[in-house]
This record gives sequence, structure tokens and C-alpha cells, in this order.
Amino acid sequence: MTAEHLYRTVRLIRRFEERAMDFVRSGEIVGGIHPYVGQEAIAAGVCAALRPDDVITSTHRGHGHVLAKGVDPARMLAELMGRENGLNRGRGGSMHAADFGLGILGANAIVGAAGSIATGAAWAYQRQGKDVVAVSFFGDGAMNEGMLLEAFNLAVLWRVPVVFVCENNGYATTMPVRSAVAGSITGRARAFGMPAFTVDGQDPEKVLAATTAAVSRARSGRGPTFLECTTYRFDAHHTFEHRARLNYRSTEELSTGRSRDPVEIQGERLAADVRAAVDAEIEALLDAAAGVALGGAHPDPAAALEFLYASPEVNR
Amino acid sequence: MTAEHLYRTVRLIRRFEERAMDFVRSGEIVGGIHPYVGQEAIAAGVCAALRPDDVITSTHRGHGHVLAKGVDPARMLAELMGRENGLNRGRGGSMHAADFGLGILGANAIVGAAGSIATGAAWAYQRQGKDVVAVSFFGDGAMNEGMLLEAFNLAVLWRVPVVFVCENNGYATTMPVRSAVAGSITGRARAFGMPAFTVDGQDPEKVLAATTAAVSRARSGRGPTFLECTTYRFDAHHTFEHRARLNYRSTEELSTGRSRDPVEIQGERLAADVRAAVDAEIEALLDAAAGVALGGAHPDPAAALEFLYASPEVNR
Amino acid sequence: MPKLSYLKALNRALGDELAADESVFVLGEDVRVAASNLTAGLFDRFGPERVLDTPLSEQAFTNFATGAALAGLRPVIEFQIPSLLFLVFEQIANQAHKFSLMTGGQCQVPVTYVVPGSGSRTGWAGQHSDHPYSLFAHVGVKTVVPSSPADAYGLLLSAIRDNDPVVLFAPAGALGIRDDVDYASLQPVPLGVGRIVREGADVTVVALGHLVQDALAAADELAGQGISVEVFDPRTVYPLDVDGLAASVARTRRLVVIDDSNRTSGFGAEVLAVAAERFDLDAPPRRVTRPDGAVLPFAPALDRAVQPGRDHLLAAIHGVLEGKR
Amino acid sequence: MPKLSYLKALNRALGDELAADESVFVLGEDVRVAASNLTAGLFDRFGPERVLDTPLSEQAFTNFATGAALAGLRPVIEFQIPSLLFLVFEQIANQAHKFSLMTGGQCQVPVTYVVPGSGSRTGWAGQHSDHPYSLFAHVGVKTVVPSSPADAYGLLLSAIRDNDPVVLFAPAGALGIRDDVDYASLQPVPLGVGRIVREGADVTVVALGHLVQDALAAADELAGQGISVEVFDPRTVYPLDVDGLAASVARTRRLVVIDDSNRTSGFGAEVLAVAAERFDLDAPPRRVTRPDGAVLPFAPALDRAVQPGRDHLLAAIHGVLEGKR
Ligand SMILES: Cc1ncc(C[n+]2csc(CCOP(=O)(O)OP(=O)(O)O)c2C)c(N)n1
Ligand SMILES: Cc1ncc(C[n+]2csc(CCOP(=O)(O)OP(=O)(O)O)c2C)c(N)n1
Ligand SMILES: [Mg+2]
Ligand SMILES: [Mg+2]
Repeated sequence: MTAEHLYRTVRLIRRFEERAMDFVRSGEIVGGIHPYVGQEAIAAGVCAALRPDDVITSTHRGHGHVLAKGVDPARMLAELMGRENGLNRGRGGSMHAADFGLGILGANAIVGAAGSIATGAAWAYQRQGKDVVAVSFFGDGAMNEGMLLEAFNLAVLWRVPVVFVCENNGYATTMPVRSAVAGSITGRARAFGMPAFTVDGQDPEKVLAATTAAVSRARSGRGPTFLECTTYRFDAHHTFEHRARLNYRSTEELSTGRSRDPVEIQGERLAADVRAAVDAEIEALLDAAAGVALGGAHPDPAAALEFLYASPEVNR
Repeated sequence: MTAEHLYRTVRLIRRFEERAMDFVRSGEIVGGIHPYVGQEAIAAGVCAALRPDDVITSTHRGHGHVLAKGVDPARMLAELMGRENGLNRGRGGSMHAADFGLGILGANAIVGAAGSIATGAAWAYQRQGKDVVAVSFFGDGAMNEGMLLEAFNLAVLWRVPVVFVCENNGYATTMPVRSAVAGSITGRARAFGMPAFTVDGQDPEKVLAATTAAVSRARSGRGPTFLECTTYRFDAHHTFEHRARLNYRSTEELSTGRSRDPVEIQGERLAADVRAAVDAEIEALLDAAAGVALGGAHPDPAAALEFLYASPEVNR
Repeated sequence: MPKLSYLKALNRALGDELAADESVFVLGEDVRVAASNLTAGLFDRFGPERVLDTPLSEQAFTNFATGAALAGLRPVIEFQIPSLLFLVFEQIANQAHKFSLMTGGQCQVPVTYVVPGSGSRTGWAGQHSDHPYSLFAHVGVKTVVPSSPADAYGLLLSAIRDNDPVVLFAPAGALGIRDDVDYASLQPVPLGVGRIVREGADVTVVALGHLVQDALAAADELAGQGISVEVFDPRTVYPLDVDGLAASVARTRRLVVIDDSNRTSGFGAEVLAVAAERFDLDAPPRRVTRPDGAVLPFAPALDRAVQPGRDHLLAAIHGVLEGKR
Repeated sequence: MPKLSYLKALNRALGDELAADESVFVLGEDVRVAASNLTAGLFDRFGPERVLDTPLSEQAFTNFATGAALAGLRPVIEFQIPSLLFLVFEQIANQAHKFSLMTGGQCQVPVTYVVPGSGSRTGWAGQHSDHPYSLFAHVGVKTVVPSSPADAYGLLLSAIRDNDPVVLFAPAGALGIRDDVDYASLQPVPLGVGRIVREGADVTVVALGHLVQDALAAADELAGQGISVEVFDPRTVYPLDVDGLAASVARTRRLVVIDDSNRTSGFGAEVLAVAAERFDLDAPPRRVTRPDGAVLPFAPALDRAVQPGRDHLLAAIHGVLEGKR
């Protein structure tokens, strides 16, 4: 059942992203996306270890995280298309997907920003007597943002129930991690007094196991854990790369990187007929989602500034 | 000779600070100072390892650094009094003392800011073919500023000839280092791939020895080193504490902390008569400095914005 | 009636809100021992979970507060020096401020940022003497600069209760102001509503924070010369009480603004822009501000020379009174 | 004459300065492969010491540039997105900008900050669509927003050669502009000097960056209705060419400013404030801006609704032409 669940999630994310890229090409999605293709096992494994009331923060490359946390693909797709029935009512788009009802405190377009937000939220839930755990996703590039390192310090000092999940896909846009991170990623985390582990980020079950341990540690009041999930980005940094080819990854590297495909790794654990049934189910789900999204109303430009303030004092 | 030199420096700083505090009390120095009393061995030992063309960046608690780097005490005191004959022509005051002719790229009032400035300067000198080393001083509190941690990363990645000197005096204002720094200070530095050492910051000779090694490593192109100098601040965080007593250090702690006095530690290494001669010489020097400073002209308020821009395009 | 100082009023407001609302907590540097006195006595009353001493990690603790707010709390952050707001500009303007709209109204970020001792504190020099309230107004973060103890109390209360991020600047030059105050009369002061501090007929002087004192002193001095000055304190920089200002100017038909931010695109610029758009004036309005790009020099006389002061204000008022269209 | 695009003009200016002056170098994220094309070809020409790829450490590399400038170099930093300037606001406004005065003139900080693609890039939403030039003008950092390829070339050259920090915003909406340009005629454009892009008699429209195109289009449209619009492009937001603007307004006696920053205390506010102080106008001036506190929503139609556009400009011009004092 877990195997199937994990497969369903990685497959859903993969096909969601592929369809989303088609919609980018056809112009239905404006502004492009940062595809999560290749990294699906991380979102799937991490979120499978969470309770519904646990919370996450996500990144610019966030579709996988929110889908794995249970977001309705139709509402996510509608958001990417800027529709009123989107997650954020079309106000957020790809980089800001949020669903507070599902504990998704938002994707963040600023690299390294969300770690301290997740830390604050987790601390606040704890102070309110809730045994909620927060997970913050970020990339290898974020490890060089001082604000994220500051967050590690606060989380450890105050024993905050947060799990830091670093998706090391080898690059920050075009910058190789080896030219960008002095020392090692886990060593950097460990220096703040956190346990830190490197996990095979292509295998959803390994990610699930590592996260389960980290979450239980957090939930029992023993503080934060850091997981470096090694992975590979199969596609572009952002779909703009489909037009402007940037020269930073060799063909050999790409094919080696793509050879460990999380969808295949998890798919092989299912019987062929079960797998086929899941695949078919997902296609149907995504067909329906596309229909719902494409049918969503465009928000009214007159309401462009709705939600700008939560308190009404400001009259413009 | 080294012993005497080091003693002269620690004694000069001590007496400079004591006299400066008198001038704060008498109102000649406005705005107060962050006294360096107790930490003199660090400035003395570090700067004794430097060449005149090596550069430093300093902090809010910076008088010791600049005096040890060779600043004329009269010009420093004049700066504290806001006079035209001050180091910065009265424009900078206690927290911004700079003397570019002596390689003092400025004290900085923003905790953690100067590490990356020193790194950039050192890199730039190297690129210009100069074998200059930069030293950046900062406190234990700065270790929690993300921007400083980012600087460590750049320095190691680019093998910059910079030495990071952390003066761990146990507190950031009233915040004890153990409540503020998760993990250890050297561990945090080491995680960036730098050698990092803890040095007895009360003993000028030990500081000198450690710095000499770090500087030679930097000068020979092997990159940055991190030195944690353990020390104790004998006096207030800032002279405002002389009026508003803050309750964060016990009497016992204070007396233990003050028991290892760098002036005594180094003074005991000199013959009594040599020591007395140095002391007398310093009093004479500081008497003269006070005279020069007090005699300095006050800058003309009409020139308040002189030096605001280096290029003349801006006419206000 | 007892005397209440401005700083004590802020302290009292904070204590009252901490007592009234479990979700309020304070964080910042040295708040435990109350180095600035803003939080005096609060650690003992409310303990370490409500009064949280932070390491020197302004960016992380500002976002930490945003996260705590998203999870239902009402954080109040103390910043020791105004330029720390530069350091967390991204965290306030690009994170806290934007969450509500970007999520389509799913959440709110009720964080209050307080700077006790903004503007020039003589002798603190270039990097510690800024007064960046116009920057926050420009990006649309609610921004408050109280001028009196009662307003300090009431505006801080409203800031904490507001569901959006609010920055409150407490100018160093105002912290020591003491007024006779009936404690029972202390109450919330709504954001966005100005106050006529002194009525007058000939010219409206707009002033904020500590500069209200200068405006009143100038008004006193000019009264002796038969000139009647109205002093209007908007109290909130953003949202600005344009209607209140308009009503005053409709009576006086002359306008001067004194503003402790830089000239270009500062608060003073906004007041003059509104005047240009909307007001019928008998003479061109003037602004008295810090100069463009001002960096406050250390030497006290230079520091003062860069700040807008009473003499500049008097000159501007005379200029406006003599000015013709 | 060959066509030169705005983005290519920036690239060319950078290449020319790198070639002409050993002390110039570029740093930023993905500058090696030139993800934005600003640095296209430069790594191959100048190598890794002149074209430096940085980790995602904006605060440190901004101060690193300041340090390198103090040591005699002339760094040019590329920022991929405008809100990164929020993240380094302290490093620019409180460090780079202040060194010269605070040290009593001992040093200078000639760093250029370039944002290729500022303002709205459709679909990039709330945190990637800011246009914070007014913030830098307010703190007094020299701020440039070129509107044409030739100006982009010439202003970037002047920015790099200037001995102070300069921020250059290259609006996303302008990057694709292509003009016929005689390469030999490309030359530095001085900071602080505006340009009359189109002469007219009835109203002066002040516009910057990509909005100059909108102003010209509006002028074309109104010409058909017998209304003659002068378009004034200040090119530098700070220092502002007040004399150039005054000369234009002296002729037209009517003023509209279109400004892609927020309304309150933005560039538009400054223009109107100057007008209120100094200009004799036949009608109240107007500003067309982003709304107060604007956060750009993702959906393209909402994004557009929040930006100042041609229709708002036409309405404002008509309003000013009808307006009476
Ligand atoms: C603070 C910040 N700097 C730069 C950017 C521009 N940017 C967006 S994604 C990205 C690379 C991020 O790399 P990484 O953290 O490894 O995540 P990945 O894209 O590989 O998933 C960059 C530089 C940004 N959004 N925020
Ligand atoms: C970024 C920043 N945060 C806060 C302050 C206010 N402040 C000045 S000194 C100081 C404590 C610094 O502690 P540490 O780095 O240990 O140096 P020490 O004072 O002990 O020498 C604080 C909080 C500041 N100047 N800059
Ligand atoms: Mg990556
Ligand atoms: Mg300390």
C-alpha cells in the first residue's frame, strides 16, 4: 500500500509537470514553471511521513511538494493558469502556491527565505500546544543564503519541531554545487548542532524512512533534523531554458543523471497491472483537472488588489 | 623586543580607553563608546603579525584594532571628539574609524557586515598582484549573522587571503554566547572548509603566534583561516551601561573574568623598569594626544555634507 | 495626574497587550534585560516564551515572526537601531507584506516592528541615525510615528491588533517626552487618522514624531508675531489621513511640512504631491527635510546641521506666508 | 544602420568597459553562462577573474564588491530579480553609499548594480515584479532607468565610470526595444541629465524606462486630436534633472508623470512635489503610478491592471488639459 501510494505520488507529479510544460508551450500557462521532473521521490517520500496537520513551506520548484501534501491537481493547475478557482485564486501562480487548509504555508520565490518562516510557524504551533511538525524544502543553492543558515541556528537553539529538507540536484540554476558550497552540505548543517543525513533522493522509500525518523524526533520535542536528498533535475531550471539553451550540463552527465528515474524506481516495485491501473487513474485525474482549470473564470481586473490588506484601515 | 612591543600596545589601548571613558563622562566625547578593556591582547597580537600594507576591518568595539594597526592616538581621540583633525575629520566617530593610509578600511557599526568587505578587498588586492592579507575582526554575536557566514563561504571558495578573527567575549551585549550559538564557533567556521583554532585571547603572544601562522597561510595562497580568541569584556557593552545597569553578569563571573588581565599577563614578561618606562612613555603620549585632540577645530556645519559623493554629478 | 513618558507608554502598551492577548509575544535583541527599556519588567511578568531574546540574526527572526503570525500568533519585534530595518527590508516588504495578496487572502501577517530610538541619536553617526519611515510607506507597509505618550500608547495598541504588518518608529527625540496622563483615558488610536495638535488660521504645518515639538515651538514663537500656525500630526505615515489634512489646509490655504526623512521621494514629497494634486493654496507649499542622500556625520554640530530643525521651519513658514501664486 | 537592442546595448557597454579598464569586473549569479544575456560572450572574452559566478549569497557578494571597490576595483553586479535589491538594501544604502562621507572622504565605492528585467515580467508574480527605483533615489544612491538602447549603453558606461554606487534598472518592458544605431555614435550619457524625447506645446509628460514608449504612443494618439505632448525622460531618477524639467514645463505649463513605482512617496510624488514648490502651472499636475502598496498578482490581467498604462496616462492628460486652477 505504501509502495503504491508513493508510486501514485511520483507518477502524479511527473505527469502533472509534463502536462504543465505542455500548457506552458501552448501559452495557457504564462511565465513558465520550474519543473520538478526527476526530483519527485523527495516530495513523495517526505510528505508521506507527515500528518495532514503538519505543515510545509515550498520553493520556486514547488509543484511536487504541494501535490504530495494533498493539493487538488485541478486547483493547482487552475492556479498556474491564473484562474479564480486556483489555489490562490490566481493571485500567486507557480511560485506561491499555498493551501493553508492542507498545511501548505506557501511556496516562496526567494531562495532561502522559507526556512525561517517554517521555523517560526513550528515554534508557534508548539507554543499553542499542538504537536505539529513543519518541513521546509529548499535547494542546494539555498545553503549559501545567510538567512537560511540563521534559521538553522534558531531552530536548534529553541528545539523547534522542524525538518529541513535540502534537495541537492547539483545546481543552482547553472552554478554547480561544488563551486558554490565550501565544505559539505551536511557538514554545514551539522555544525549548528543538528543531526544531518544524506539520503538517496531518487528513492521514495528511502526518503520516507529518513523523514519518518526526523519527524518523530521533532514531534517528540528533540528538535530539528536536516536531510540532504541527493537528486538530479531532469529538465530545465525553468522553462525559459527550453528556448534559450544554456551550456552547463554535458550530454553524458544528463544521461547518467536521468538514468535513476524515481518513477521507474518506485514503479518497478509494483505489479505491472497495478502500475498500469494507477497510471490510467492519474491520466483520468489530470484530464479532469485540465478541464476544471481551463474552465475556471479569469479573475476580474477590478479586483486586482483584493486581499492586499487583511485589516480594513487602509483606504486608497 | 616583541614582548615589549606587545606590552606597549596592550597598555596603550588600555589607557586610551580609560581616558576615553573619562572624556565620555566629562562630555567631551558625545555618544559614548564600546570599551575594548580586557580584550587588548587580541588587537595587539593580531596586528603585530601584520605588515603595514596588510589591511583590517574593525567593529563597533574598534579602538584597540586601529591603535594596534598604528593609528596616531591623537587623531583617534580627535575623531572621538568630532574634530576636523580626527582620523575621519570628525565625520565618523567611534564606530567608523578608518585610516586608509594604514590599511584600516574602517570600523563598521553593523555587526557581521565587515567580513565580506574584508574578503572583497583581499581578493581585489590579490587580483592586482599585491600579496596583501586582510584581517576582519568581529565578535561572537556576529557568528549568528547570515551575511558573515556567507562571507566565509566566498572566502574559502575563492581562496581569499583573509583571516577571520572572532573575539569571543562571551556576550553579544547581554546575550550569552551559549544561548546564541548552536554548535560551536570553531565548528561553524570549520564547516566551511577553513582551518579554525581557539586561541587564548588574553595572551598577546599566543594571539601573535596563531595569527602569524594564519597570515602566512593566507599570504602563500592557501586561503582563509579562522581564529576564535576567547576573552572577556571587563567593562560595559557601551558606556550607556555606566548609567543604566543591566543585570546579566554576576559579580563572581566578573571577577573571574577580570582575573586574567592582558596588561598584567604581558607586563609580567618585562623587567619592572622597562615596564615603568613604557608606562610613562604612554602617559606622555596620551597627554599630548589629549592636547592635540582638545585643540582640534570643530568642523564647519556648512560642510556637513562634504564627502557625501565622490563624483560631482550630484548637485543638490 | 501622573506623568507618563513616551517610552514608558510604549512599555505599558506592550505589557497591556501581552496581558490581554495570549497570542502576543515580543522578540528581539536584549529584550530580556530590556536594554532599551521598551520591554522593562516584561520578562519577569510573562516569562521566556512571551519575551524571547534572539541571537543577532535579524533576517531569520523577522521571518520567524512571519511564520509565527501565519500560525496564529501576534509577534512584536524590537529592533535596536533603525538601519536594522534595511537589513530586513526583504523580509518585511517582500515577505510579510505580500503574503495576504499572494495567497488570495488565505492568511494574514499581524507582526509589529518597533524601533525605539529612530532618527538621530546624537553621537551614533552614519549607520545608526536613519529614519526610514518613508521607505515603508512607499512599499505600502502600515507605518506609524507617534508624537506623544498617549499616542505612543494608543498607536502601539492598534498596531499590535492590526492584522497586517505595521512598523512603528519611536524617534529618539521623542522618547523622553513626558505628559500628564490619566491612565484610565489611555486607549487605542486608530491607524490612518491624524490629529490637529494646535489650531491655527494662517498656515498648516504637518509634522510627525519628535518634530511635532519643533512645530509647536515654532507656532509659539510665531504667535508672538501675530502669525497663527495650525499643527497637523498625521500620526500614521501610511495610510495617510489625506482628508484630515485637506480639511486643515482648506482653512489655512498654506502648507509647510517638516519631515525627518531625506528630501527626494520622502514623506514630505508625498504631502506636497497631494497638495499639488488636490489643494487650492494661496502660496507654493514647502518642505523642510533632511537633504538628499543624507548621511549623518558624527560631529554633533554637523549631525544637527543635517536634520530639519526649528530654524529651517521658521524660514519655510515665513517663505510661505510671503509667497504668492 | 544596424539595429541594436536595449539588452545588447547593455551587454556591449559592459564588454567595452571591461576591455577599456582593467579594474572593471562583473559578478553575479549565472553570469558565466549569461542566463539573462547581459553578460553574453564576456566570460569567453575576459575569463573567470573578470566575470565571476557567485553562489546565492547576495548580501556577502554585495559587500564583497564594496570591499573590492575600496581596494581600487570597479565591480559591476548583476541581480537576477529586482527584489534581490531588497535583500541587499543594507549593503547598498547603509554601507556602499555611506563610506565616502563616514570616512571623511578617504575612499570611494564605485560599484554598479544592474537589474536586467526590473518591473513586471508577466507571470513572475508578487515577489519578482517590483520596481524599487524610488527607494534608492530616496536614500540618495544614484539611480538610472534608461529608456532606449543608446541611453542604456551610455548610462551604463557613465554608471561604471562614476566614483559612487549607481543602481541601473533595465525594465523588462524595455529589454527588447531595438533601434537603428550607428555604433560609432555610442557614447557616455551623463548622469543627471534628462532628454526631451518628443517636443510638444500643451503638456509635459515625464516618463522613465519602458514607460517612455507608452508616453510616445499616447503623444501620437493625442496628436491626432490636436493635442501636442512633450515627452521628457529624466533618465536618472536621482539626481533628478530639475532644470531640464523646469524648462519643459515653463513652455507647456502642464504636467503629468507616469511612474512604475508605488504612488506614495515614489518618483511621481517627487516630480509633483517639485512642481508644487517651483512650477507655475495652469492646472493641477497628475501622476499615473502603481497603486499604494501594490503587490503584483499573478494572473496576467490583474498584473496589467496594477501597472500604470497608456489608458491611465491618456485619462490623466485629458484631465490636466481640462483642469483649471
Ligand atoms: C535570494 C534569491 N536569489 C536568487 C534568486 C534567483 N533564483 C531563482 S531559483 C535559483 C536557483 C536556486 O537553486 P537551488 O536552491 O539549488 O534550487 P533548484 O533551482 O536547484 O531547485 C536562483 C538563483 C532568487 N529567486 N532568490
Ligand atoms: C546587525 C546588527 N544587529 C544589532 C546591532 C546592535 N548591536 C551592536 S553591538 C551588539 C552586540 C555585538 O556582540 P558581539 O558581536 O559579540 O560583539 P561585542 O559587542 O561583544 O564586542 C549589538 C546587538 C548592530 N549594530 N548590528
Ligand atoms: Mg539546486
Ligand atoms: Mg561579544
